Amino acid sequence: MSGFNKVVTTYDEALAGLQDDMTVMVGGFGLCGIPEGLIKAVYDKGTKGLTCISNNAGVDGFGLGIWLEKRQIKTMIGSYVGENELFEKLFLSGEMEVILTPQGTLAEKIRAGGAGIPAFFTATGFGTKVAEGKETRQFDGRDYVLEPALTADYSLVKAWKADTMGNLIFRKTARNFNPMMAAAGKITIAEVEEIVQPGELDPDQIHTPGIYVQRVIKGKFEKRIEQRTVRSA
Amino acid sequence: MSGFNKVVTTYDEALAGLQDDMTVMVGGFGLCGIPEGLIKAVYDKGTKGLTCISNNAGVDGFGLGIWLEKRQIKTMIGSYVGENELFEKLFLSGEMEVILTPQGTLAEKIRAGGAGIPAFFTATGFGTKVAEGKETRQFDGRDYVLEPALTADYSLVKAWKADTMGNLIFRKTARNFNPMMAAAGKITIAEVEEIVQPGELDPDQIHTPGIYVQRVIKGKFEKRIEQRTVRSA
Amino acid sequence: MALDRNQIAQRVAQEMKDGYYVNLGIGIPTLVANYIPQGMQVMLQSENGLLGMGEFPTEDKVDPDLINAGKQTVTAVTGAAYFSSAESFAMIRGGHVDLTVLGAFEVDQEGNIASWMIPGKLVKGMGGAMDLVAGAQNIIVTMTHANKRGESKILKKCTLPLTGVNCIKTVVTELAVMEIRDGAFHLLERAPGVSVEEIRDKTDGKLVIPDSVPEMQFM
Amino acid sequence: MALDRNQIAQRVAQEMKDGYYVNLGIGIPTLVANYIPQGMQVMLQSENGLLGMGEFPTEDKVDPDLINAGKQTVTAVTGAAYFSSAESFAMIRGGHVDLTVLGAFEVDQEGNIASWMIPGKLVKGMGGAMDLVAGAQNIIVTMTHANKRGESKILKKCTLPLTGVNCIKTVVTELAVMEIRDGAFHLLERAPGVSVEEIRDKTDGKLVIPDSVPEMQFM
Repeated sequence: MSGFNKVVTTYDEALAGLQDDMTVMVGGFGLCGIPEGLIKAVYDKGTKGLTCISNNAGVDGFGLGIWLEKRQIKTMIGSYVGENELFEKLFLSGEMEVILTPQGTLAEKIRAGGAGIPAFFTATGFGTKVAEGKETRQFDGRDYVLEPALTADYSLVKAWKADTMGNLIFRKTARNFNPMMAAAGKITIAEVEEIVQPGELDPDQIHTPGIYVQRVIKGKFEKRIEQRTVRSA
Repeated sequence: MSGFNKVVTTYDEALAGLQDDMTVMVGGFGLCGIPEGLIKAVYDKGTKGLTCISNNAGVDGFGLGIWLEKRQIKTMIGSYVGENELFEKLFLSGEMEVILTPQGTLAEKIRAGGAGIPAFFTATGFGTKVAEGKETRQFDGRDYVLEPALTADYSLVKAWKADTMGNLIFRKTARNFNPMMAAAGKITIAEVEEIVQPGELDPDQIHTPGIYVQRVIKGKFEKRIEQRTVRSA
Repeated sequence: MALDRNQIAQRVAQEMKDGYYVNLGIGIPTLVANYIPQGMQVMLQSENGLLGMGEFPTEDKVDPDLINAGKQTVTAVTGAAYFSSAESFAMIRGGHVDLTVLGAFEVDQEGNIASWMIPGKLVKGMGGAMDLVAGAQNIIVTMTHANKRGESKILKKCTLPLTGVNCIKTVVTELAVMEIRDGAFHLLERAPGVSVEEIRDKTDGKLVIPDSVPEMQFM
Repeated sequence: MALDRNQIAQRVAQEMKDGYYVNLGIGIPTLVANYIPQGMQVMLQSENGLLGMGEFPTEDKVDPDLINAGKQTVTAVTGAAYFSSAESFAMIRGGHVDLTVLGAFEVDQEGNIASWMIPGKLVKGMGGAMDLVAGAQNIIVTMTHANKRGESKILKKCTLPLTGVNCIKTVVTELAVMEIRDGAFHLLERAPGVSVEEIRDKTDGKLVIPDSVPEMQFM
């Protein structure tokens, strides 16, 4: 019996069951905290027709940018997606549908999806294109928009450390969308820098409890930096 | 200039501005993780007509039970409130209004209040007394109830450690409702076991960022146990 | 022979699967933890903010900051995690808990459950029960088949205020294991030595009885 | 003389108060951090999950796991905290951030702002801007008074797709500080040496001019 050992050793095992036309969430903000190996593995697998939920869409040749190269994304749901030229081409030509969502609303829609909340009201986007076609309502004299939750067939997230039971700890701003996406995926795969034994992570300090994580794989990370900004010492 | 030093040294300072008829959230689950000294200070102050939001209502003579003695609570919002006899008396005599709310809905209403979400849908309570008079709606063929958020004039929470800037860390199951209540209070006062200097808490491990906390006071805790259940060694 | 509390718990424990995350209610459900088949791993969720609840502490390990949803002092197992009540119920409401076991005053053939309030008696509150029945993937109710006056609690329609609607699929009593579907209780197993007739007599709701009703098996 | 980018940032910095939690947008708003009055403490919030953003790192301190919302490598100050995007926007949406400073293409006399989309050009997305204008307690917009062709961007009614409605109270341009209320821009201050006439000429929206319009003061 496997009990709660969720560690897999190959990307094939990690992505088992992923099929064309599924909805996939991918963690990260820009190139910070993205599951690099899993993204590459989906590229290698060639899965197509994906609805991809991610705050950004990578850059040319790295991160989700490589899914664009193979035309693997049918619909992209994100808040800020234009850091690469190919994206622009696919978007303007209509090859790819793009649903722009305010970043906080995106985060909350994903959080709601994992938490069993089918919809919630938010003031964000009221009176803008984002609210078009959506129900609005006043509470205490202020206007709000009803936003439905998001869930995914697969969530690909990146963590710093995992134990074998899938408990996750993130590091600095590489946390970003990863915890909510972990909770909102039917199958959540965590690609991590280090796998430790149960008991090695402080139970008070676990960011994502293992109940949300189905598979854990140790990855290798390039951690490319988009805007290397420094000051002189 | 005080900058971000939120430490106060007396309960008078901690509760400055608290007035009759306000709404007050009080953290804890049973007697675990309750702000004992702040509860006692409100009792001493004698503030009346309070709408009190707390999962439980203490026991006779301890925790929120002492607010009952002085008839300080006008309306009690909680999920499980009957651990003391005085409560029963006040409830049945109509001296105190009681609004029973499912525990998860209560937690989410408070979380929503702090997060600027005025209302959300949940399946919890559909078809029961809890849903009476509330809007219901189907999503994907399932029925949900619309629940409004809760906020408070004052939130009294208990943490394990705070730094002087109000960053909080909780311990074990004493976390419970405290983090959401910290976010949902206009004025949040954290009563803690230990106050440390900024930088002593790992920024990755802070449960409640200081932005939610207005005042910090070092308390003394009896930590009474309701159900001391042990096994033989 | 009707089952005792421990035997009911033992029968429920057979429904566990390796790798399950499980929330056990107060009373008989709590006893289920004692009968989890050997070699099988399950993680117990306590809705006050703990995944990986362990057994009661020895006297020297009692910690007032570590209790379960029944407010009893407990321990945490290796690999446990603590979290807030909002996160805990996100887990429950979001369908991440595989199985919930809880008690009830009444269930009916539509899968409705009444477990939190008896009008005229003091109402202490529903705690997390409404969230648990609305959120868990699978729910098993443990209860006695009838009250002390012999009146059935396995009903056509619940008479007490409901905890949840159309949510209960499996009921384990001192007499029987039943599945609720298509508006009826389907008799799956009977307690050793208990007759189908006794079960039928004590069941008010529509009871579907197959040609053969096996006895429960205990190791 | 019209202000340069740094002077606009310097003027905005005068709106800070000790103990403020502040979110600074990309561009001129980022420069505001350089002019926070001495002895005053503010904490900078970066919406990708950091409260307590510090200056850019020295070369040896660059950490790919530590960036700001503009994806630049940054540092964290003593007393900082990291959190998820959901927590970050809970903070923003819930009104816990005292002040947001952000740029705009257009603002109008109703307090509407357009800052994320120019039809016909590529739309990259609104990022966190819509949440920030919906959630912050106070919002200051920094922008140029008119475009390169001299056309006002301080309008009766925004022409571009909106980022938020009725939310902007204060605008700081290279020419003026204005408060928006009661459907008009109220001129509060003018840049040193800039005439009220120039401001009036470059303002399309309704402009309320008091008898005396002081010049901005810089230390």
